Amino acid sequence: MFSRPGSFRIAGSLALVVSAALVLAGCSASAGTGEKVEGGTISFGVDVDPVGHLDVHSSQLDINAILQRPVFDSLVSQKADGTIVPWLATSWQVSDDQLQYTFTLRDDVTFSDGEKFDAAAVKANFDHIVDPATESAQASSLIGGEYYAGTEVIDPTTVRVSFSQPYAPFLANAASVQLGFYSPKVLAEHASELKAGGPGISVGSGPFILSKYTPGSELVYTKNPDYNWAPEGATAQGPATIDELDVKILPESSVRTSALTSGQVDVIGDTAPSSLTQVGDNFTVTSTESPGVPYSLYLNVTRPVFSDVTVRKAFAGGFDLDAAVKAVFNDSYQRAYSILGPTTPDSYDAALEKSASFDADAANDALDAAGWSERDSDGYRTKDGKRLSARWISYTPVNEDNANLANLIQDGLKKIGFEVVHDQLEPGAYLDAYLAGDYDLTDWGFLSADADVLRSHLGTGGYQNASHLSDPEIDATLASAVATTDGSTRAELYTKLQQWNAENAVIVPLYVPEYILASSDKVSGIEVDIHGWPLFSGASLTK
Amino acid sequence: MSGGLTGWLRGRVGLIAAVLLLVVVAAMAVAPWIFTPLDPLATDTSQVLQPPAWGHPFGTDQTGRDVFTRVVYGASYSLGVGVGATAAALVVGIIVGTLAGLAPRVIDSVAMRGVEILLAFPEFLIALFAIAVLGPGPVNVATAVGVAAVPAYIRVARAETLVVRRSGYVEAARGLGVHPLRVAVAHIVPNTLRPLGVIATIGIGTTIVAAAGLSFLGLGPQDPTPEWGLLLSGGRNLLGQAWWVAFFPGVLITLTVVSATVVGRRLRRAGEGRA
Amino acid sequence: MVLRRILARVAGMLVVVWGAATAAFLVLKLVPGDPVDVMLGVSAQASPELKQSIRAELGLDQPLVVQYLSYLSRLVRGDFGTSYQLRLPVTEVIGQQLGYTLQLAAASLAIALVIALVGAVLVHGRAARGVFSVLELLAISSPPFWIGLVLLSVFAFGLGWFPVAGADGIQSLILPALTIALPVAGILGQVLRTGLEDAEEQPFVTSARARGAGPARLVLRHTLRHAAIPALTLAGYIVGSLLGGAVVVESVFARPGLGRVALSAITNRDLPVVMGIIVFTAIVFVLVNLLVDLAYRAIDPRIHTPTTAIRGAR
Amino acid sequence: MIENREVVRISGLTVRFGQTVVVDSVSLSVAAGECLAIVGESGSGKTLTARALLGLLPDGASVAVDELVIDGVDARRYSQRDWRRIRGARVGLVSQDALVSLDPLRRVGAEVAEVIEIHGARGSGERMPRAGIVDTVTGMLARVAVPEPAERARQYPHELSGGLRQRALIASALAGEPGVLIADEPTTALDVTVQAQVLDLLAGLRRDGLGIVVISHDLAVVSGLADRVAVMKDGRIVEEGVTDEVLSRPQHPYTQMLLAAAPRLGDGPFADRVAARRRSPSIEITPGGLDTAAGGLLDQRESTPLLHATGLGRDFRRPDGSLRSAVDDVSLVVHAGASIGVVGESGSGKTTLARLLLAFDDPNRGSVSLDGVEWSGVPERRRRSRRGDIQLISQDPLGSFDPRYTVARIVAEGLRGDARRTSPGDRAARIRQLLDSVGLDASLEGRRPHELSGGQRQRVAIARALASEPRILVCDEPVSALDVSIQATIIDLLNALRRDLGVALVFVSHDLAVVAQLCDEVVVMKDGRVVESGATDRVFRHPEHPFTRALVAAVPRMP
Repeated sequence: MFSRPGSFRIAGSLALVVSAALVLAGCSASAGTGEKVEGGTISFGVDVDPVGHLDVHSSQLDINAILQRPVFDSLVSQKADGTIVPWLATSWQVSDDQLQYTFTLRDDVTFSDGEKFDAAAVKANFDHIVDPATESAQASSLIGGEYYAGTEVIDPTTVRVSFSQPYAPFLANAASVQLGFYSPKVLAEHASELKAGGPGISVGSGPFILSKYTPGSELVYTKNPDYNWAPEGATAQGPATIDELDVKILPESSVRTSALTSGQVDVIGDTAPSSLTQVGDNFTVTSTESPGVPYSLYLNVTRPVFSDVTVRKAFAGGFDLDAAVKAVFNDSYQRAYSILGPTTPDSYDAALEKSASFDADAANDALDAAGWSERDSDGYRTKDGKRLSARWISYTPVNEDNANLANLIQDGLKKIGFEVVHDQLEPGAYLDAYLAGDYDLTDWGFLSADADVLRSHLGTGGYQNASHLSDPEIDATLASAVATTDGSTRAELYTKLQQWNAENAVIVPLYVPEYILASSDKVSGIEVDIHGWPLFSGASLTK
Repeated sequence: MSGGLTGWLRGRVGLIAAVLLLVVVAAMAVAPWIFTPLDPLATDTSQVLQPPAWGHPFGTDQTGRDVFTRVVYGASYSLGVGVGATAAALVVGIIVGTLAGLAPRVIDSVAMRGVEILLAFPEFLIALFAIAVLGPGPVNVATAVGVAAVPAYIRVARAETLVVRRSGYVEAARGLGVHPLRVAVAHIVPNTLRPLGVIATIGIGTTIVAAAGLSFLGLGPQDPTPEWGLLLSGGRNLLGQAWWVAFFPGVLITLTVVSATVVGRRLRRAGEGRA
Repeated sequence: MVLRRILARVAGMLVVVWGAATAAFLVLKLVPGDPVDVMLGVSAQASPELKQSIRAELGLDQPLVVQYLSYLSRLVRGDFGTSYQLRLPVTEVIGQQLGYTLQLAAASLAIALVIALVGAVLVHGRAARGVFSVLELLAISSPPFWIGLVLLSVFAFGLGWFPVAGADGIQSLILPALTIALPVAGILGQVLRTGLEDAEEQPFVTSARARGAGPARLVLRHTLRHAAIPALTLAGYIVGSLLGGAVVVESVFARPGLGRVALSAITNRDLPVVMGIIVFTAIVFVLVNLLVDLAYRAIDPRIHTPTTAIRGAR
Repeated sequence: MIENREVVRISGLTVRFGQTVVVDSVSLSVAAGECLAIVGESGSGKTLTARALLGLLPDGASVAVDELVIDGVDARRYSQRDWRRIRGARVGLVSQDALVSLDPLRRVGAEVAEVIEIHGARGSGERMPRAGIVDTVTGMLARVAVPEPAERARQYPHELSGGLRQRALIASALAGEPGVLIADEPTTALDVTVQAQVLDLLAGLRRDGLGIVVISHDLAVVSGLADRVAVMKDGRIVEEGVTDEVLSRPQHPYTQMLLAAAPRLGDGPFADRVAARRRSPSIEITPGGLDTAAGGLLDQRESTPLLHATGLGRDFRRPDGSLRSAVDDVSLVVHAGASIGVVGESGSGKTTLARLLLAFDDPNRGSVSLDGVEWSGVPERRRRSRRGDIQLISQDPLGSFDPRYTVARIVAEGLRGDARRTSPGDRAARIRQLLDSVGLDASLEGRRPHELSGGQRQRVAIARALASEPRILVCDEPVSALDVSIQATIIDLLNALRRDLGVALVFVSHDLAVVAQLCDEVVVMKDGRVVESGATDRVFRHPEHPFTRALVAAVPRMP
């Protein structure tokens, strides 16, 4: 899924690709000082309504992952230290060739409609994910994409998932909400209504039950009083403390912030960095850097402008990114140096930090050297009468912060004589241009809890390979990384890739988005996962 | 019935102020460089969100651009859409409306049924639907608000045509054996033009507001285009810490529309006085 | 005779709705892009076969005429199709959100009427009327989203008197309703005042005054009714403002409602919803017009069909 | 007169708008059972004087008065609140057109009841029970001779005939039992026959002891009703006296002029009257010369008639779908130089007939020929070149001018054929000549219609009509919107045109006196049909049809 921090997270996008949502338990978000209260309602303001994309198996929306976590449980859960702990599966075995995963299931789990959770339910759900009619992009790639071979029921409490090639991220991916479980009855009877979702349709086995949904306005969850199957080692075992979770859709960031400060809601997500100054001392702010690919520019190396590495490097160093990020995000987001976010497990190369800096002179010299030495009447560089110009395509809506950043980049590059034409296209038009390769650069950030996300961004033919890179050595490195489960080996391979990009400037990382959660002192016990997304099962109100 | 402030606004002073403001806005649209030496797109990371001061009379925005300069340059877009779309709608409205007014009753009533269907929709919704068909974008916004305005002009043009056509002087001309074509050219069209011109003057204001509304909703031009509605929309999340980013474009829109309305009403009263 | 008139009236209403539905159908067929692509949210994994099957399922592979006829026949049965985006029947989508917008519209109308009546009837004296009419001019000329933002930042962000967003009870209704109401009140107030002033010039007012009628009686028993007639002609405009305003205001105040549905349907090219809203709007218009006509008749006993010349004259 | 109590006493009434004095030191008094008529032309201040008696002067008027006693109360220092107490209760107002003077949106009964609601029964201030009000209203309507008063009370003003409406208005003014009734042009909008009835009603009320002030532009109308007449001009009363005295021996030149200018029916030979007219001594008109023996207009002469209408019929559809014949089986012959009056009350089809003659409208039955050639029912393009031969002078000249045009351009539009194609200089000369011939100064050439006075407008309209050198002028109430003195000059002009240019006139009017002055022959219409026709003298002196007789009898005559 694409991720653009700020007031909008992306609705309706073009993603498939692997991404793992590791649940990093235990990041305590709020610690109220007051006494805990049983029951009550917590209201949570979010920016986007996942309307029409409520099916966890097919939705690509971050917001849906956040809003469905209370309802859907997964086979396993991942802790902060990266270890996978039992959840609905009590134990599992991986075959020696790493092609088969056999899970032993709890037998005391029921869905909120009374259906029993068993091996058949797992199979029904995984079959549903890969069924073409489901039109799944996200979940079907999390489950392994073309590597996934099938699921078989061994007995009611034993299920086996098979792959055609080793697929290291699977166990972590199995912890994601996208691989969560619907009641089989719902899959059988309401398959066509899953996307619309709502009470009686979005039915899982989680600590909360979706009890009311008003599109564009609110989602109400009531606690599941029978819940007794929290992940092993989770601080909150048993049913949730609060009676009700009330999610309000508040698209404007300023409105969300004011709703929080005025007490209209207790917690807000995706808080705009620019509005943090308005949040006073009585509120707890938790920022979590998003794992995956930071918000970056992808330079299309097949186009004349960017086929020359000198020009790419001059481009990357030709504008003052530090100042731009500071101006737009007010120190809330950090400038990115690598193509992986610092919180991406087993991969980040911290050595790259501070390695690149803005140097207009160097960029000018490099462009002169590359033959772009003449200037036209507008002050842009030319070579053989052709202007040094790049077409940047983005798809609408472009959130304000990114638009401001783009303006600063455009204006900065103008000063070294590099023209950037920023075309903001509707998704359909964008897709046409994107698939035709008719652009010099484009932009996005890609949220993922597994560094395997690079496979689609740099691998030959990868769907997110906006740079049109095709390098056998890179492909080989990516392939060995996905096949190994050893953390240090993976880190070594991904470090190599990060350094390669720093040298070649194929992707220009801009900043590391963060998920900013702000909550009032009235609430405590909200945990956040690896993405910074809130978990409400242990949350409570305080006096 | 008019006194105090109204008297002032309705009276000479108000009219002069309104005309003056329109002239200034028009000048901004045609020659923005007279008003400001700055570049509306020039960013400055050291001047982010500066409140209004000497160097930046309207303050600066999130990328350090001068809001005053952006407002000045925005005039060409907003006024361009206002005038362009209104003029186009007016021309279409006059042609269709006059023809319908002069056509045999059957054709007229068929045409009017169609217009009635279009009039069933609020102008703003027609513009929205037009955007749904055309897709977002600056030119499409102008087209959309133009299309939205057409039915009203058709209706007025037709109604005026019917009024003029049934007027004593058209009958008199007929009675003098003047050729119908000459009657249309010498009497009907000129006499329908005046009320239409008045409505169009006010319509420019309406159109500016509608176009700004579409931009505000993100259906018009994209950042960094300095369009007023977009400027306003860009400032909506900054209201808490930098009110000036949204405030000044809003004030300019309102003042421009007020001026167009004042001038339009003045023209209408002048027209009524003569009739 | 009466029956024939009613039938003709109903037929006329149906023609307008049919015309709107047809226009919506034709125009939206002109929308570039494959509706199936739009529907799938440009997911890359949908195979051509899948797209084809969806197309067949929606009848999009049929000739245009067949599509049109089945569209009409479904409309007649109250079936507006299924939203691409929300995956719900359009009628349900509209039905779900209608309440919010109706609330907003009703509140706006009420506020606008109160302000306009106060401004037109109760505000006396040159200075006060002058101030009021300048305010009206400002209200008419200000873009609704601008009014909304100002109200929002002053009364919600600044003073904290009202919630900043949502649709929780009467509190959250006031600012959005006021935003829509102000321009409407501006126009309505002007028309009412002009109507009152015109009526005051009429000879019957002199007659009434000559009977000893005081200002209150004059307004309540005589002139207000006359002023209501031109105000009624604004009904269409007002309903338009209420619906159009809802689009902007629901966005500014993060309220659910038809406006939001319309906007998101338009930005997402959710054609069935767009068509549904077009037809719905036409129905609203037709009903409003009917109500306005009935109101005219109730207010003005002089209304009758004008004498028409029969053939021979031209 | 039953008693001599004074119900109105006013002296030194002066009304100013800013610096302009519009009513200047007016003094008058009316006793109970007496009727005072204030007569004057528009702008004479007569209406303002009347309104001052009710404290109903428009905003911006400043009033100074030495004495102001209304029905026994001194109203000099009255506030609006004080005035409200006596309006309706002590003084009532009846204005010109009941269609607009009664609230069109309220039932007639409600309008009559209003006074009672405000002032209580008989102006006592006591609240009256609902049923009592209804009874009182019915009784009041009955008193002013409204038939079926209970039903009428439930109707709206537009559902009543003009006469009933006016009676209802009078009832509403009398419901509070005032001592004085101010009647401002109470019969102007009415047909003559109805006018006579309303005047009778007022006379009856006067006999019952009501003090009446009647305002009128028409001396003849008030001559039968008023005990005394006050003639106003430019805000002053120029002459006041007992009605008979003033009418028979006017002292003031203005009164003399008014009397001379007023068209009269059936008094003295035509030429004498004309000669007596001091304002246009140069115009001479020779009456007669045409054989207009009783029996009619139809084809008495050998020559081809200029305009010949036979069996004309024109139908309109009523709202309920049924047909109404506005004109039915009307035949008319107009010879060169003839002058034919078409008279009738409102709705009699006069105007429809005029439009048919002008071929502005085509008949459903019958036909019109112009100069022996088919005129009705032919395509417009065949008529176009001949249209200059027959021209219209309408009641509303302002409406017949393009508001953007100057006088010169308006007249120029009438030019046709060669006159149109001449050099600009010749054309300008021709326009000046035309303006001159209708008595307009060349300096008016550059004016626009709204800058002209009513009389000037009508002259421009005539000049434009003359520009096309017509042979027939169809005049549709051309003088009814004008003051008497202006009216007289226009009639003189039309007469002169007919004499000097030989233009035939078809003169449509409700005003028999005007027709008598101008036309040799007359056609009387009722409900779309011709009920009588013949030489004007014969028809008006010895009307044969009962309707004509009623019509002639109803025309107000001066003693």
